[in-house]
Amino acid sequence: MKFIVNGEEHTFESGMTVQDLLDSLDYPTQNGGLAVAVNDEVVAQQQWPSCKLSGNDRVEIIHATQGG
Amino acid sequence: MKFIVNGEEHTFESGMTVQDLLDSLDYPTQNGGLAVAVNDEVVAQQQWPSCKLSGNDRVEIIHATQGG
Amino acid sequence: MKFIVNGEEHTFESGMTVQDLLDSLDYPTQNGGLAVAVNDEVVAQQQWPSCKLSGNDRVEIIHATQGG
Amino acid sequence: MKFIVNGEEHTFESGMTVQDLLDSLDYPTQNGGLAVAVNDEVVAQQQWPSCKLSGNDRVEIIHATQGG
Amino acid sequence: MSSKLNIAGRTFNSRLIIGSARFPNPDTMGRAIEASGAEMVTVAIRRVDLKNRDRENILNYINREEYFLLPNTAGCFTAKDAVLTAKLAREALETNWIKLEVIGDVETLFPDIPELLKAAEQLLADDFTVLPYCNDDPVTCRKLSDMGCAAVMPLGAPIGSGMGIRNPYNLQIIREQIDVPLIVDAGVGTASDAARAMELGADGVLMNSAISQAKHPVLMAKGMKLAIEAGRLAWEAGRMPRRLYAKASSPIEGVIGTSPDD
Amino acid sequence: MSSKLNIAGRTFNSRLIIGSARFPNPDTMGRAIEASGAEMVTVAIRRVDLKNRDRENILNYINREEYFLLPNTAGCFTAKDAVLTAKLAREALETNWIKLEVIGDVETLFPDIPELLKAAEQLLADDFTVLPYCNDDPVTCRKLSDMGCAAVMPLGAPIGSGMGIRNPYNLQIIREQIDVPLIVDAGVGTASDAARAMELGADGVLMNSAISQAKHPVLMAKGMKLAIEAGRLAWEAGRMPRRLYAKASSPIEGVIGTSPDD
Amino acid sequence: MSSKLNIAGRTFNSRLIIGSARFPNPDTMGRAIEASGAEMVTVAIRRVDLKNRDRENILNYINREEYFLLPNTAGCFTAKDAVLTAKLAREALETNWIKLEVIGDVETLFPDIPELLKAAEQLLADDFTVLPYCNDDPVTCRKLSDMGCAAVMPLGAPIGSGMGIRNPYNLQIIREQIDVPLIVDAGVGTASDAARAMELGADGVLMNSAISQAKHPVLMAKGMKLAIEAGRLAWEAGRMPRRLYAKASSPIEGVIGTSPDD
Amino acid sequence: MSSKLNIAGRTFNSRLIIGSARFPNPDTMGRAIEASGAEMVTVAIRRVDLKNRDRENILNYINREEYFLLPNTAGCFTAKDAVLTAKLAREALETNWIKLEVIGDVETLFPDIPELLKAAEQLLADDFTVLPYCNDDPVTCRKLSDMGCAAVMPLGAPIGSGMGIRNPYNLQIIREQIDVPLIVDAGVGTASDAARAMELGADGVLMNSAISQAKHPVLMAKGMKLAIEAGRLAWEAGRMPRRLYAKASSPIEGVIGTSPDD
Repeated sequence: MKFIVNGEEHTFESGMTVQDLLDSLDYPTQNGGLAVAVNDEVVAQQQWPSCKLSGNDRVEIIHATQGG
Repeated sequence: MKFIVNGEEHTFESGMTVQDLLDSLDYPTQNGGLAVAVNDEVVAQQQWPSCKLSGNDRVEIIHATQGG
Repeated sequence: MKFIVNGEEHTFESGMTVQDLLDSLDYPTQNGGLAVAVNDEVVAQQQWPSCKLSGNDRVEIIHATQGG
Repeated sequence: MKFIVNGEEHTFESGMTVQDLLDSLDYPTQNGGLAVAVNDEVVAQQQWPSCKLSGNDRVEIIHATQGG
Repeated sequence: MSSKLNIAGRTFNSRLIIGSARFPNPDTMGRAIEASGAEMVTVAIRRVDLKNRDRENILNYINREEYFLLPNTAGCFTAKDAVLTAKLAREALETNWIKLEVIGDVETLFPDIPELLKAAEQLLADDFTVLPYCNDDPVTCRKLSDMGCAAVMPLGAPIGSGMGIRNPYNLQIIREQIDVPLIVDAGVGTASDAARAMELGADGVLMNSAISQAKHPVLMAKGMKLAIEAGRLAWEAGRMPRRLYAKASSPIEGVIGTSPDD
Repeated sequence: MSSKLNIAGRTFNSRLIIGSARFPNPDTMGRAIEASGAEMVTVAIRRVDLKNRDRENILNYINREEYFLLPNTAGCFTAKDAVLTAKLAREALETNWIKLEVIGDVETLFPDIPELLKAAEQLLADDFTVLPYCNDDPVTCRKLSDMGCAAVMPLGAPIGSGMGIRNPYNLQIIREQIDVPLIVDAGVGTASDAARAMELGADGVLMNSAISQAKHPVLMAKGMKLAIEAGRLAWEAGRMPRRLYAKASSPIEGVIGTSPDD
Repeated sequence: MSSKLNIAGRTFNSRLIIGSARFPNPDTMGRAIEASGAEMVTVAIRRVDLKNRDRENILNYINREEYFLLPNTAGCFTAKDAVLTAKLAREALETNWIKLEVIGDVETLFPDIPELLKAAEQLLADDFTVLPYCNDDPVTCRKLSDMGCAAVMPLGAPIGSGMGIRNPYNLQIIREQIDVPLIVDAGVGTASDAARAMELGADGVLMNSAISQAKHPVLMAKGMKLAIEAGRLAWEAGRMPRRLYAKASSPIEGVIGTSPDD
Repeated sequence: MSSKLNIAGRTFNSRLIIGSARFPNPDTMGRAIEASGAEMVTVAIRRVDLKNRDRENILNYINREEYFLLPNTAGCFTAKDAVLTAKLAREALETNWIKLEVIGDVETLFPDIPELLKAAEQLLADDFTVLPYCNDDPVTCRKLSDMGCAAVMPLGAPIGSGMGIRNPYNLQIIREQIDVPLIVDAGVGTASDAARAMELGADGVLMNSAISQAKHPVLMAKGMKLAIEAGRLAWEAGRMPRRLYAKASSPIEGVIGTSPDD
């Protein structure tokens, strides 16, 4: 199954949740400071384990960075 | 029948056209430079004799004046 | 004998010193902060008792005041 | 005999007048517009033929040029 | 002598557009307009005064064969009112040109940008030649230009303030970003302000109070005419570079006497 | 159209005095001087180049029946040198008018005030008509005026800098304190600067680099001519008052539609 | 010493809001933020870099117990993107405060006014505390204030330009028309610019490049802290009136010697 | 925090020199001087009032162990009067420091340059430490510096005018040409003016009316203290470069959503 993650196409197994995606990306989430949107809707952190992704979903994973 | 002419209420006989209204106001129209709107729609000069007014119509009669 | 003290004419007995003048004016000098010029020459404080005044001398007695 | 003409040393025969100097320099004077000073004093044009130069005289020959 | 102003395919010899308001009297207005050399004169659109039939008609004082009239929508606070006013102006004056004003505040007379953009869009769709009065915001000017306005007319300072060109940097940016004619509308108070606007690359200046409220409007009109030509010539001539320090204009060589380095 | 400039009993139609230096070539200089409308042209006084007899003579390019030559003492750093230069200029050009410059610093070309005052005094005693280049110091200007100079010529900015009128407040004060003609000499960079100087009450402007160093000197000369006339007319016309807030030029009554207060 | 800044019920001792971008390195950033005395620090919201897991996390350098983070929507060109970014920021940083930027042009970074108003409306409806970056347009500022924004944040000059307060008149008008806090956001280049903003009545200044791009950011941060306090104190103290002419501060009576009128 | 001010071998922690004139009352003066952080206070020299023995003595209000007194020659119009006043001040206050003022005009209080130079020369020959108030003329400043004055103190604007730094370009030139301390004396009206002076490279600012004539002198004194430190820090920190166009402070990469170029 293909998703667009942060603007780039990735292929993963189907049936994944947001949490699964984050885990498979091996990106450290424990420090907090991340947020996720799927198809332009924010997915709250509590819902990451339950929110299932579908093919062609556009996923945005963001954090804070330097800015003015 | 009542019309609002340039923001003020006037009472005239019913069945009037725009041209009748202008005539009855005794306002000189022959020099040109006037325009008329009824209920926010411009009435072209050729249609003044045929455009019938209804009760409570809002009539605007305008001309050019000094402006910057 | 006449002197000009701070721009105004005063009459005193002759043979006066600068110190005598200051005493006779009854102006408090003990706090310091005063200076005296006679005919556009400064008279140092040690010389006040010895500096004799002559008729028509111009005496300036100054102090510090508010200024920018 | 040596003169300083416009800041540079020149050697000429003695007994020269200002006019002689100008002639010997072969500088065109007929158009006018020139002025001459000898030792910081202006020599009027009428006096060029009579004004004798002495050794070490400083001669300035000037004209108008572009300026703001 | 300098190049001509071209707006929407129409050519004007004068780069000054003059307003007709607030002159001491119609005769002074007529003479000032003439002295200004302007070919385009703005007028407002207002209800006729039904109780005062003898009120003077501005068209009696401005020969329409000599001057091109530019009606405005001054006094309108919404796109709807501005569009209706523009249509009435078109009917009354037989012109599809409109100086579009949509005001957002009575005290400053700054424009209401969203309403202005909406009105411009509607009028352009109805084949008007739209000259919008706007603020000195490069983004708004570009939008107006992109949607097809015949010119953009940012303010130099609030209408009637005479404060001059308050933010020359913004006008400079707008000039670099916009290809349609740039007319500085409002704010000019005296001749050097008008010259300055032109030197920033404006194609023209629209003014009213600077002339009509001067002590001697006819003299000022003449001054403004010359100032705009002067500023345009300076822009075309290409000004000298600025330096903090001096540069002698008279040559250094051949000075008599001593220099400070001797 | 505006009033004429009168200095030391001599009347000039043009309020622009032009310098003859740093033009790309003599032909451009001639055409620029003509385009500027100036009647007075400044020249410097320099040693003739004895090794180069064919060097061009500026008098070949400036018709003295058409233009009034104003020699300067540019390059002089002492009263003594300036006085001698002025006397040589008088002899060479048969004029007792002199633009008096006594420079205090090669980098800024600011005047040396004590030397300037001394030179002015000596030249006035020798019947010169003295037009001193000075800084924008009201006290120095008043001294020069009081001693009999025919005009005072404060700088707007350093010579050749093109920085414009750096301190309009000082010029305004000088204008209020001085009765002799006030000529802004140096600093003008573009047309609006010249208009500004005139609007501050100057009687004229002396400029050189702004014209000769423009990309197109002849165009700029024409622009400057108009700018000075424009600024003078604005000064004579009396500008509108400034306000921070807007004042509608179009009348408020009779607007159609809704006002924001409804 | 001066009064405190209150935005949306939250009180800040410092009237400086500092951005966290473009510092030479995180350590300098940390020391500069500390030196600035700011209590509120802006951050941007960006996609994590999936290929570079070790990339530094800004939260490691800014102690959230000490500093209040203000996320921005920098880089958004539409209301839609800005709203989504704000919601992601709320989720990531657990704050409903947002510095709302909707940019209209990449070269000038001026805001897009209609999109900004639309985004503000949506975010306010979603209970955000909205601090919008806008241009110095009194009408836009009033609309933002009227719809419930917690502050208005007009630019002093383009972001990152360091040009200072380009149009103090507009800020003065905005100050008089708006009751919510007025924060000057963008344009400040040096300490006097910040003081100037405060003297015009601003409640605070948001800055970034002026500090991070100075040669010595920590020194400049300290300077900015003092400048903002200085400007605020001057505003509260009430400045002396301006006069064109002098007024002796030392008293006139009792001078020795001769006066010029003797 | 910033470096200290050193004049004639004496070190001051504060770069502000405060005048003691025109305060509402002595108590306010005392508190304002304290709030300003100044260590040097100027006083005038005047004839004692023989008819009013109880008149207050300024020395009762300024603790000389805490403050260094700088007497001035305000009110003197000639070198002769200024020299005598300086000598009397030395006698009365036991200091050879003198703020040298030689005024050329009662309305503008601009200095008389030739008299000022003459007085400075005489006082230097008599071992005074001379701090001359002068105009913003680079040539005069260099002469004063060359002859041995301990500082140069050009005006920013007329004394008591509060007009700020009227000609920053001249101060910038003076700063580049002069090595002795540069103190801006007169003209500062509010905090940002003082910061500006320091950012131009001044070593200090001497002010009086800006504090004493503020509505709340003590508050303004505190503001001025901070403004001068702020301006000095900014000068030492090295400001960011100016650009006409924007430069994003937030990074561009990683923005979510669409860019205008998509």
